[in-house]
Amino acid sequence: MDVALATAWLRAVAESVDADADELTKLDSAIGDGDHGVNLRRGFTAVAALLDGTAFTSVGDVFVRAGGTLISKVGGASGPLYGSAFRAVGKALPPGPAVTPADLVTALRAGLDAVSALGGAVPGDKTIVDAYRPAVMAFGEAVAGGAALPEAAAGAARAAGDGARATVSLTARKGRASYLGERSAGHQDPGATSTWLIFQALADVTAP
Amino acid sequence: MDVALATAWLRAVAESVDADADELTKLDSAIGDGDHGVNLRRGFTAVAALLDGTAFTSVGDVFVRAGGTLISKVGGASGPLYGSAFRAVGKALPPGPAVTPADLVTALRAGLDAVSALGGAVPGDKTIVDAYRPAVMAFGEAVAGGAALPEAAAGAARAAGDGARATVSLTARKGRASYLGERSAGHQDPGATSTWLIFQALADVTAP
Amino acid sequence: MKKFINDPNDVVAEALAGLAAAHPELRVDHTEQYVARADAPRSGKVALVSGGGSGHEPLHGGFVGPGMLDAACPGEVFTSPVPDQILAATKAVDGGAGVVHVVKNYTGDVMNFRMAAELAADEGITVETVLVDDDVAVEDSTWTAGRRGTGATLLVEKIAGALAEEGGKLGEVAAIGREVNAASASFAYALTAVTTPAAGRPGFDLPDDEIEAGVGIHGEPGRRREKLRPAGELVRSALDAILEAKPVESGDRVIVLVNGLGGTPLIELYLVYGEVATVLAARGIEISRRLVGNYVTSLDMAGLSITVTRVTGEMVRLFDAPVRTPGLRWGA
Amino acid sequence: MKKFINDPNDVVAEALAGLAAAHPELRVDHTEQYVARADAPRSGKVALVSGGGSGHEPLHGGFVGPGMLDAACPGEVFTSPVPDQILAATKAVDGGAGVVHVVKNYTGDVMNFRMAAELAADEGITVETVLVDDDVAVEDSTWTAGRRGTGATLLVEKIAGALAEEGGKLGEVAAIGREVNAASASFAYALTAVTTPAAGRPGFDLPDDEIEAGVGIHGEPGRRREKLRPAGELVRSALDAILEAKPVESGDRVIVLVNGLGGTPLIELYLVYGEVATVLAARGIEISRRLVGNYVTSLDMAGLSITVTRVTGEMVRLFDAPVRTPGLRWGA
Ligand SMILES: Nc1ncnc2c1ncn2[C@@H]1O[C@H](COP(=O)(O)OP(=O)(O)O)[C@@H](O)[C@H]1O
Ligand SMILES: Nc1ncnc2c1ncn2[C@@H]1O[C@H](COP(=O)(O)OP(=O)(O)O)[C@@H](O)[C@H]1O
Ligand SMILES: [Mg+2]
Ligand SMILES: [Mg+2]
Ligand SMILES: [Mg+2]
Ligand SMILES: [Mg+2]
Repeated sequence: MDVALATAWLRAVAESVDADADELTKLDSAIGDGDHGVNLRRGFTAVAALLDGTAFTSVGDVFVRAGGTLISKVGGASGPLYGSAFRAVGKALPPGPAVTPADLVTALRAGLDAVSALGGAVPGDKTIVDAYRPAVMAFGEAVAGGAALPEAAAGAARAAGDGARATVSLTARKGRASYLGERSAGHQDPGATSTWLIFQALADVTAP
Repeated sequence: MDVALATAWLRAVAESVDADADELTKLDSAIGDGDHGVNLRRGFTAVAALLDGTAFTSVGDVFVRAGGTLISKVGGASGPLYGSAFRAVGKALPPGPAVTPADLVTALRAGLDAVSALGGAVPGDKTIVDAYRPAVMAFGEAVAGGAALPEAAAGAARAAGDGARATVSLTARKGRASYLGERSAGHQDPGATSTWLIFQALADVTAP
Repeated sequence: MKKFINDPNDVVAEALAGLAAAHPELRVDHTEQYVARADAPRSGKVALVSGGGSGHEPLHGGFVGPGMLDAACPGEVFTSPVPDQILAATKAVDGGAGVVHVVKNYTGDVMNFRMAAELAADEGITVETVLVDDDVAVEDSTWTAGRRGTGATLLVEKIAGALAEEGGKLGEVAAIGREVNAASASFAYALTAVTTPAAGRPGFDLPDDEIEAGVGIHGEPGRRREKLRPAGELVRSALDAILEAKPVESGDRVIVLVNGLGGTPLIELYLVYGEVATVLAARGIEISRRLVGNYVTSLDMAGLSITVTRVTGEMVRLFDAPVRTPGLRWGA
Repeated sequence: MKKFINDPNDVVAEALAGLAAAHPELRVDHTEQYVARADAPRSGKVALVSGGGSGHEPLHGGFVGPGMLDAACPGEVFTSPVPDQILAATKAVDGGAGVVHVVKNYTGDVMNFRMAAELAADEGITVETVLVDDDVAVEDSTWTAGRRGTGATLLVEKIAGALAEEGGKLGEVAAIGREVNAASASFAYALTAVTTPAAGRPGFDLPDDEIEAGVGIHGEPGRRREKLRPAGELVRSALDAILEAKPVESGDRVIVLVNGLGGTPLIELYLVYGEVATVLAARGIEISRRLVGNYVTSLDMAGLSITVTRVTGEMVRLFDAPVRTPGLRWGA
């Protein structure tokens, strides 16, 4: 993955978050406060603006700066979580204009660790983690099995989608949805859904 | 009309106002503040309680005390207007346990004068006056023509009903409905409607 | 209808019980149904009495206290109080210097207060009446009952109340109240209809993209129905009506009230105040003081009114004077 | 959706512009998006900074001023502020004696304030955080994000703010804030769902005879849906939950807050306060002070919360201390 691909990914995320903002907000209205779509649209619009105005020489920098922008612009729970994740991803990458799929595996894991450390959620809590973790695992296994980036990314997107859909039956134990107790079951988690969008965007921009 | 008939009339008004309170309130919601039915129900319930607890020896007293009760209990525009009307009716009657239809003509006219003096409304302003005035006129003409009370009362009720229905097309120039300007047209005036109920109650209790 | 009530018939009495429990500095007479300063009557002080239908809270009960009203008479919801109540309150707070009745211009209020004033006169109490009729959405003509009293009531009560508190004479207190009213103009919009406890359903239907322009505070429909427009446009229209009815020149000073009707959140009221400030600044009008909040309400109606009062230095001084009531408090 | 707004994206910024225009005694930084006392920083004074999503007005911006907050950071509607904002506000009001962050316990608020506190520490500012989590509708367990911060926030800000104003040290100010929170319990009902400007439609559908019990202030559904019941019954259920979670004994003294969520009229809040007073009196609990009004709101949501705080004499003294903010004012 080079700087161009990294920025293409983030731009694709911005587009898909914009297109699906209403859907995300609807999910968040059911078990949260109805702002997840607006939050991410605001954040990734700012990320896109950042990319327009900056020339990057390092892939890691792209993610570090994007993460910082998310922290500065999103607010809520998802802002610090996604922001810290992207910052951790960026920091875990070796310096330079291109990184290998194996570098990305390590970096995505660092992102997952950041989310877990900051939010304290474990699998099954009905959060971002429930899409992010299977995506990272699928991505890592694919790369370990010799897959190229497009294939690994497609597998990660599928795993994230499965993880997001599987949140429907879960009872939330972290974040706002946990206030609803049992009533949170039966609804798909908005954060897990946006995580799926993020990995789907990677699959889309790498697809041959 | 003796004391028994006077109290029977007011009780009949109380019953019919109670039965039609929702209808009156609905009319008042359209062009006023939606309290006319509740106002009159509160007032005439208190009048009925007064009648239960008092032994009257004079017809005039019945109306004077009923009017005072309305003033004390109703509030709004209709309280002082109906209260003053009944007080004026009572005061205009000769003392004693029974009065003639001719006495009633004079007294009802005094009631109308009280409403006009207090509220300043003229015919066509879409108010109580638009039902009260034709009723008094019909009553007076019938009595002048030699009609007995039942017949005169029936004519007054018909005239009040015609008058109330005719308020539909009028644009209000007095009371709350006047704030709506042209938009008050197309709705029947709640106060004219309750005046109709009052005269209808007289017709009902005198009907042979 | 969903409301935090028990029996719709008991709403006013039970809310008064709560008011009494919450405010030991007020004396609530539950039999005569009025709210008075606990320290009334104050000998030699001109007393201010107001009242009107319930459902406009904090008006009037919430404005009883030092620097404002001596007593308030709450009627049933949206129904003016009865003469007995007003008379009882008037007698209870009369300190021998006369009583000012602040009356919003509605047929019912006017008649009931007039009757009470006559009864009070019979008992030797001098009453002056200040009629408030600031709502410029209503044409003031022989074809209407005249303009309604709305937001300006608060300013009349505050400013006249301050003059009474500092020892103003009956005529002076009534006079400044009338001046404030004469210098005031208001205009209101409603986004939703009101639901009274007694009616149990909204007074009218309003489609999801329409509003009522020129409404009063009793849930009645307005002068006309309009399409919803951006707040900035609504403010400009309202100010056009207000400044046409009661001209304010560049260089004049005003007090502005952006008043919520009950169901509109503060964030919208502040946004609207920002628009008002911008328009008035462009016209060279100086906003000396302002209030933004829910003061003269219409139960749960979503909507707001804008009041502009052209003020003298004396009015501003009296506006600034200490006031200590449940609904308005400063300097004490 | 019918609201007095222009573009839904500009609501917070435009409302802040209105707040700034209305309150010259506040300084609004429109770039960093915070509201501060105009006289901040005050050298040697512990500063209080709070913040959270917009839509809860007057919380928090309306509680900035002498005796309460030094600064407030409004996020987007129902969205916690970002660390940059909080850091900027913290730096702007730090008078060298440390800064207390009053943070409502929501995942987003907690994380954003924590990040800001770390950044502030990097710049040599000592920050103590007071976490408010009074909403007993939420179980406080490892199975939830913990109890939400709701009505008690007002009391924490008032009482800790008063101690800071009179010279309390950082540790003392934070300690009393935590004590107030620990002594507070709240429970809320919603009659309607909230409509955020961004979503444009109500967050959930609620039939005309049902309510949500145990709601927070962000328009989320509550713990359970119930049939509407008379106010007296709702109050008893809420107080059962409150007094079970934080026991108050006969003879104890409390401050009570009956808080409207935005769309509920004052007449209902007072009626409910009357019910609360009756229940507590029957239990031998003395209500030392009380507030009845819209303080911690949820945009246009019809609903209310009840907060009971068991107080010490010191807390009452600090509650009574002068405060001068747009949303709460006495003694000044
Ligand atoms: N502790 C946590 N760990 C991981 N993800 C979380 C946590 N808390 C919340 N989330 C995620 O954040 C999403 C909500 O984000 P958003 O709506 O933007 O923030 P907020 O809840 O503050 O309104 C939830 O759907 C959930 O996936
Ligand atoms: N000036 C007036 N003269 C005669 N009748 C009037 C006048 N003003 C109002 N009314 C009558 O009063 C009725 C409304 O009564 P009500 O609803 O009880 O009082 P309010 O208007 O104070 O709520 C109107 O329908 C009208 O018929
Ligand atoms: Mg959310
Ligand atoms: Mg009426
Ligand atoms: Mg009425
Ligand atoms: Mg949020």
